[in-house]
Amino acid sequence: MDDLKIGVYVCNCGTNIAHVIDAESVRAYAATLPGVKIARSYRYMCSNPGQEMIVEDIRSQGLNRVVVAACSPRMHEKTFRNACRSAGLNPYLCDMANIREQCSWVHSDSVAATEKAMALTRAAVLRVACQEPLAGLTAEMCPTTLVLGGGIAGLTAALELAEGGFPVVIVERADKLGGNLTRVDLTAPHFDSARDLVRERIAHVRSNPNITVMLHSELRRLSGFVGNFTGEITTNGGKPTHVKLGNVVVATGYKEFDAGRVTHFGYGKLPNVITSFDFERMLRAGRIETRDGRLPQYAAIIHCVGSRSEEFHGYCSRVCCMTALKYANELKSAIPTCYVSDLYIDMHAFGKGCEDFYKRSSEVKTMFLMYGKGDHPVIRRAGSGDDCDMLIEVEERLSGEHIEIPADLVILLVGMEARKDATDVARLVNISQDKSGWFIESHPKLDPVATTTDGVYIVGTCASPKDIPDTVAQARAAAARILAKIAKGKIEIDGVFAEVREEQCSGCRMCNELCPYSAIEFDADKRRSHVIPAACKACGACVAACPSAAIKGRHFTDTQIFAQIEGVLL
Amino acid sequence: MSYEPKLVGFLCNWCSYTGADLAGTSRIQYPPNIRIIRVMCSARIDPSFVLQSLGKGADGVLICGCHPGDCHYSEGNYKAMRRYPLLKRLLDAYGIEPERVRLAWVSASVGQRFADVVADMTERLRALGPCRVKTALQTDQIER
Amino acid sequence: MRVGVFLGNSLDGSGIDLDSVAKYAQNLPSVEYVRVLGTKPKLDPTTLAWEIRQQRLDRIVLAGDSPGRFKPAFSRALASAGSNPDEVQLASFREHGVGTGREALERAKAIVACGVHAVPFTLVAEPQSAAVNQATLVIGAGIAGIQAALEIADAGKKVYLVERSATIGGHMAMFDKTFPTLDCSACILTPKMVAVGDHDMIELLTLSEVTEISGAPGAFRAKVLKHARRVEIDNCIACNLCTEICPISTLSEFDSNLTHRKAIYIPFPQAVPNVYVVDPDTCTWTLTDGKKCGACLKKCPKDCIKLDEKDEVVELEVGNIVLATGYELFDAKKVEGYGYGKHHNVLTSLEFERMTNAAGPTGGKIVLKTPKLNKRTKVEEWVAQPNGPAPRSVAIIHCVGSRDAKYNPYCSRVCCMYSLKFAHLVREKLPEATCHEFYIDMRAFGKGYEEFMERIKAEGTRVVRGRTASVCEANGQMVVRGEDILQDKVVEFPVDMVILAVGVIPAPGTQELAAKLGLPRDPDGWFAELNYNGEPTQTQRGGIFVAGMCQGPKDIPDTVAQASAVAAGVLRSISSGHNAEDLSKLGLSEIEARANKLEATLSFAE
Amino acid sequence: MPTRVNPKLVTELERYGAEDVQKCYHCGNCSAVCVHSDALYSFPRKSMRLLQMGLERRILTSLDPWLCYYCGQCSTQCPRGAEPGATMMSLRRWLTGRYDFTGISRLFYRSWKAELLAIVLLGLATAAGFLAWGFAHGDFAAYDGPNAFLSSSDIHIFDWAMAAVLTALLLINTIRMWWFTLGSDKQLRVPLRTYLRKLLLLPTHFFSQRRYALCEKKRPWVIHLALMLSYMTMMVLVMGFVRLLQSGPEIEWAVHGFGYAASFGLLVGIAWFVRARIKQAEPHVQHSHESDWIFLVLLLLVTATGVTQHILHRAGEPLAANVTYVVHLSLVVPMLVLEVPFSKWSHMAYRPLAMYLSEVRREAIARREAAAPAKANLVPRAA
Repeated sequence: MDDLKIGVYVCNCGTNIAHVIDAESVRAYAATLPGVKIARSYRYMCSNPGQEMIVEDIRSQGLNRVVVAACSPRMHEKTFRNACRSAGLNPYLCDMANIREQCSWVHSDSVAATEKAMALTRAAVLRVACQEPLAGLTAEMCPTTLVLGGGIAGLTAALELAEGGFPVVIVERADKLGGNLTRVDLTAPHFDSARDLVRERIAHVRSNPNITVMLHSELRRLSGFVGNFTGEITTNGGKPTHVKLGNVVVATGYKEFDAGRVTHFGYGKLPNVITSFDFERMLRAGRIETRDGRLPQYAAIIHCVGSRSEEFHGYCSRVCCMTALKYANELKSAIPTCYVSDLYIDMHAFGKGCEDFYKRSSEVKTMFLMYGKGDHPVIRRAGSGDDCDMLIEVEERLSGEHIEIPADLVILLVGMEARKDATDVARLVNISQDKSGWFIESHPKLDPVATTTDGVYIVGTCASPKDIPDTVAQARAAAARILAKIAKGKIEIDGVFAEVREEQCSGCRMCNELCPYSAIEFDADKRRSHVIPAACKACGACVAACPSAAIKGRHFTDTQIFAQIEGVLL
Repeated sequence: MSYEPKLVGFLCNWCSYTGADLAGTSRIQYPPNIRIIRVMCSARIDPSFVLQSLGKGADGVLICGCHPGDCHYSEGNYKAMRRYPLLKRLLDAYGIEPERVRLAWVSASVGQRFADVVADMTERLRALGPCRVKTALQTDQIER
Repeated sequence: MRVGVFLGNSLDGSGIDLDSVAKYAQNLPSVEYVRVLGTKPKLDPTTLAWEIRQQRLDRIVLAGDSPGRFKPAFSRALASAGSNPDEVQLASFREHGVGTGREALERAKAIVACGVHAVPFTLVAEPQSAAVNQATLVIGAGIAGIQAALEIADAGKKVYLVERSATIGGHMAMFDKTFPTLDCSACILTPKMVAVGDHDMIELLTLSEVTEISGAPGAFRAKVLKHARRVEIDNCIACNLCTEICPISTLSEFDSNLTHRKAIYIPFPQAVPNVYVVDPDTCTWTLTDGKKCGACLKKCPKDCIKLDEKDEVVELEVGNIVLATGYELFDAKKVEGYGYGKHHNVLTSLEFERMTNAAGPTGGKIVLKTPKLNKRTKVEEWVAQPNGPAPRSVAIIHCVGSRDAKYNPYCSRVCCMYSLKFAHLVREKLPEATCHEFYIDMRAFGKGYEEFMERIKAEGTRVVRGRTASVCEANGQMVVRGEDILQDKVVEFPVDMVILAVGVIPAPGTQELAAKLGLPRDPDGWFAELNYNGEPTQTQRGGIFVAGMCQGPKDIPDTVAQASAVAAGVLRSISSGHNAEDLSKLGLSEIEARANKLEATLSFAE
Repeated sequence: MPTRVNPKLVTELERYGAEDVQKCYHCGNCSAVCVHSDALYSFPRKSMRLLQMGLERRILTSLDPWLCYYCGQCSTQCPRGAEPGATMMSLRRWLTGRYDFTGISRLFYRSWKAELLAIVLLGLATAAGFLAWGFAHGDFAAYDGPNAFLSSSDIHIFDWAMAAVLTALLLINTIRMWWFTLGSDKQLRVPLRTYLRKLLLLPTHFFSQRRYALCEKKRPWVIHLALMLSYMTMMVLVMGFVRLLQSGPEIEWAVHGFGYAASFGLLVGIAWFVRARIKQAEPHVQHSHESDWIFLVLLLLVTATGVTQHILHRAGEPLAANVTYVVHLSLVVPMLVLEVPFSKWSHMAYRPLAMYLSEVRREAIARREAAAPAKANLVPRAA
């Protein structure tokens, strides 16, 4: 190690440290430690004058290490690193001893506290001696974004990025854009036209030069890391094209629940039991009729088909309640004489304007019937004497009566479920799925659109059931993250990440599986593993687990920690 | 001077270290016997750190991490949870009382919990007396 | 192509004179037939079919406040008249923001013109762009404002973050746990607050309010009144000595008036800026213009208390404005039946939130309020003390002031979930206490919410369907009277503590701010978004965005998503150099011309 | 066996005055706030629910609508403006219609024009009949005495005859009411002893309207009670002492004193109700059905003509008195014949009976539960 010139600065923090710890004796003790060139004590190290003192000492005394014994590094580590950087010293050659939150504020016995402060300062001095200058890495940030899925979520995210001036590639499995929204006529709660919304988005996408649309296409492979992905895309199963990408937005949407799986509804056996998407087709065609062409005098709508149930899906599919109210109004508009009944468990009218929509729906005389979660309403063919095709038998909870409901047409509000191919997509872009198959976000509140893999975002219903406004908001949220990264031009990778010393690596590949961010790749020909700096989050799990201690945790190496252990126990 | 046990604490930056800081901001007092070393995640704590601490004269070692499910790196604490029983068996083999080493989940939002853990550990170590294997465990110094 | 235009209001009308729009539609190209249906018309598809067949119409344009409600009738009429049922175009005044006043009629006509040409209005009404100032003004520093500010600043763009109170963090800083993951609110919020605090691209203006806004989208000028903090932000190191010496104590707003704070105080330990503030309304020095007290001046080791500091006005030039003003709790006193304010142990949700917070007044212990003599005022106050008695039974009442025509007709969306969280906290901290919840619809709709609800029920919380009607006092306990609908009987429960899941209303000052910005608000008082489905975070006026609760009640995950979406809109306008101009600037004739041209290009079969 | 829901009942009930029942989203506030609602009879929500679902059988066998005195407290509490009070009122009208076996009551409630026409025709027929009878037996100029135009003895007989017919009709309807609510209930065997033990409740409710006094506002109870007692006094006078009523120009205070008090009570009561229904200040008078108006107006006219006829006779104008007397009779007969068994008047019989039957049923259920204890009662019963 070059000749050490360590500067130690003991902060009084006004009286917060000084009222328990004798700062002067800590300073005097620090001056005696090996390698310490200068030791000062000052009232407020974090204030501007305090930092000026450090910069001045580095320049005049040629200090090559700095230790600040003050508050918690979580408060001012960044401040003192910036001070060192502005003085020309590599910021990773600075270390802090926490003698306020973890010493003066929590111990009243000043002798013990001062002795502990000395120990913590000694540990920092020994640690900083082993610290090496680290340079952050920068990687190029390819501005192109891959959008998987051409539904409303994918279109919105693509438009947001393209109108910001950056190239986007949309890969859509089907042969046209629009996704599930093209199967819907009007939207709840204001009966706005879903068709106009999709047509406007598609028109904008088509007319935007920055967007390349690849229909009938699939992503075969994705390699590299954030800012430097390479995507292999095949169209019509043909020769794959390779595209350089910076980020990936997964907007693969949802599949509706197969109503046939619920035996007691008799979907598939009873002709006039249809799903919500069948009904949307009838609305578009202007023909709401039973299978044999008659206008239904009685219609029934059943909520939570496949949702909120132990047998199928435990979650609530969030959009069906408002869809049911929409259908009740649409039925009454198309067939004014039709009597509509609505079987629900809880009426989830939580959205903006939805409670008012629920209240207005009572003006169309819908008969709302509440059944218990877990109950099985049974649909059976009516007898010849009845004036309707089918009868729905259920235990109605608000009246406590066991009733049967006449129905010529029954609309099943099928819930949302993860697409069958979601598992392939998850493996491709290296994200994980929850027990129901929805993709998992890195944190529902901190980071609702990011995933554990940097540069891969999940938006819309592929993450969990949601309505159009929430889908559009999430699509734009992902775009915001990507715009922010592209605006910075390059990816700054913090200097702190793991590094494999190839000469010691035995190629056992234990670390490859271990890393939650799959940031360690195996180099087949060299038979060695190596860490991808950008993907590594520096948690150090691999460093501790490596059987041949071949992985070095930069800025948290074993040597540095051993030095600290020695420092605190001397 | 009566026997004062020396306790080394390895705290993960995102939850337990922040919890210890919160104990500070809320001025919750606890015994000064603990000396805290910060690591980024409880998964980083190599069993050799514990042995080295005991070898260098520590009477007890505290390993802290986030509550399962709260880990900033999503699964780091599960790794620490797996290594801990093996380490305890190793200590047993060395004839070191397993109670000298303890694993505790400390969340970033409750300072009191960290203080209680430290106080409890200090009392237990005071009862156990000094750790006799200070020299016996001198592990060879290999360049790491 | 023979087009028929039908004008009718399906709700209570949008204040537009349908006849003048009808007259305008009369002479649009290929419009052969116009009829005004009036308000809430009774439409019979068979007579409509006859009318369509008789007029030989191929395309129908439905115009009005919410014409979608008539569409099924016309689709069926078209089908039975042998025309193409897809040829129904909606011209919704409500969806495309037709307000009131002179240009409203212009906008209505423009919407009808687009309908006639079968071109989506949003495709045509593309306002021109204007140069964009790269700086952004974010009003309100709750989780929404913080998230938007961080995302914009992380892209290297300047942000002015204006917050009315002394610290950022908003209501989220008061919470202990958040649903459904029960992770601690501080673990999520404080890192973001610290990031805002020392972000070099964010200029934080606390204790500040926007007083005036002028200019056009892309080049707004905002006047901000910075109230005096009376403590120098750069020098104060939050050492708490001034608070110890200050003689004045008053109720702490941050702790929902459960405990006291001094005249010079810090709202909570992790406040950002981590600096103390003097409350001018209770500080003796400020009230007596410096004649009395000033004890803190002498005590401050850094001499950074300046009690004579004056308010100042700051001028800001910004390109975009983000509204994140959040919400306020509905005043529970208005519902006399529950006796909030009369019975001491009827708490609002925020009071209970503070009580369960580990850093709160009782250190997280759930206790009954007990009388305590206030030494200074000699008045007996009911205060929550750490050593107070724990309640043996708790009742949580949903929909207080929400879903109620007499107060707020809308659903406040978050109360069901936080009530479940409260029930969990009660069961966890007081295992032997019983907990009842009175609800109408248990709305657990989000990701992981349903499982959370099932877990809470499994823990033993008695969930009763039926909203409580009254809470009255009887021998020291409170009797909650309601109807248990599933058991079909009226019941009365004696409980020790009642928690009111109080609904939310727009933050104070929303009305004035909306007036200053010229922004419409929806009937419930929240800011109105540009388009319910397509543009949930933009507003009528270009360059002004809304995020979080101020646009309508929503929980933290949805708020964070909207805040990021707003950041996208801002970054897009900055990086593309143009900003959505004011929609109303577009002339009617220009829209007609564009619609006509676009009709040809748009392939209809899509 | 599941019961069939009938979506048509709601539209049917609109003609009986229940417009907003569909707005109810079942929060239970109205039942909780109602003083009379308790663990066994919780209303009005349950009744509205049965109406929403069109369970006619359940409504027909339910006593709940009659236990409500329409104080309007529930309607003010309702967060959705579903008017529970007005709905209960409309259910009472519907039940009155269903109890009446002739179907006339349903006709009158569904079309007020039919009721008005019936009143006019019956009024004219009565006038013609009495005129014919009067000219045949007495002198038009003589009001009282031997050859009075309408001698009190004839009127007396006529009154009793009519009373007999009406009582018979009303009795049949009340028996039907009993049969629907208690009689036909097979799961609940009610021994005669329970009926007898509770019998005293019938007169107490009839005369004291004790439950109405429990409502928050006391004034409506007082006025309603005064009106009803005045009406009963007048009826007793007419049925028993018509001869004394009609006799001599001088005032027979023993009888006329009561008459004047009753008339005064009637006039003030009716005036208060009419003013309330016009001002519509309080919730329970904001939804007036035509049948309410017809009943009030008829009562007013009958009292007015009765009083005028008496004054004219006292003032020595027998001829004018006789004319008013005929008009009075041509109003009284339709009121009694049409209102008593078929319209609003019948609530004077149905409501006390319902209160009596509800207590009988409560005891029968209590006895049945005591004999075979029901499943553990989770929820503590009302204090």
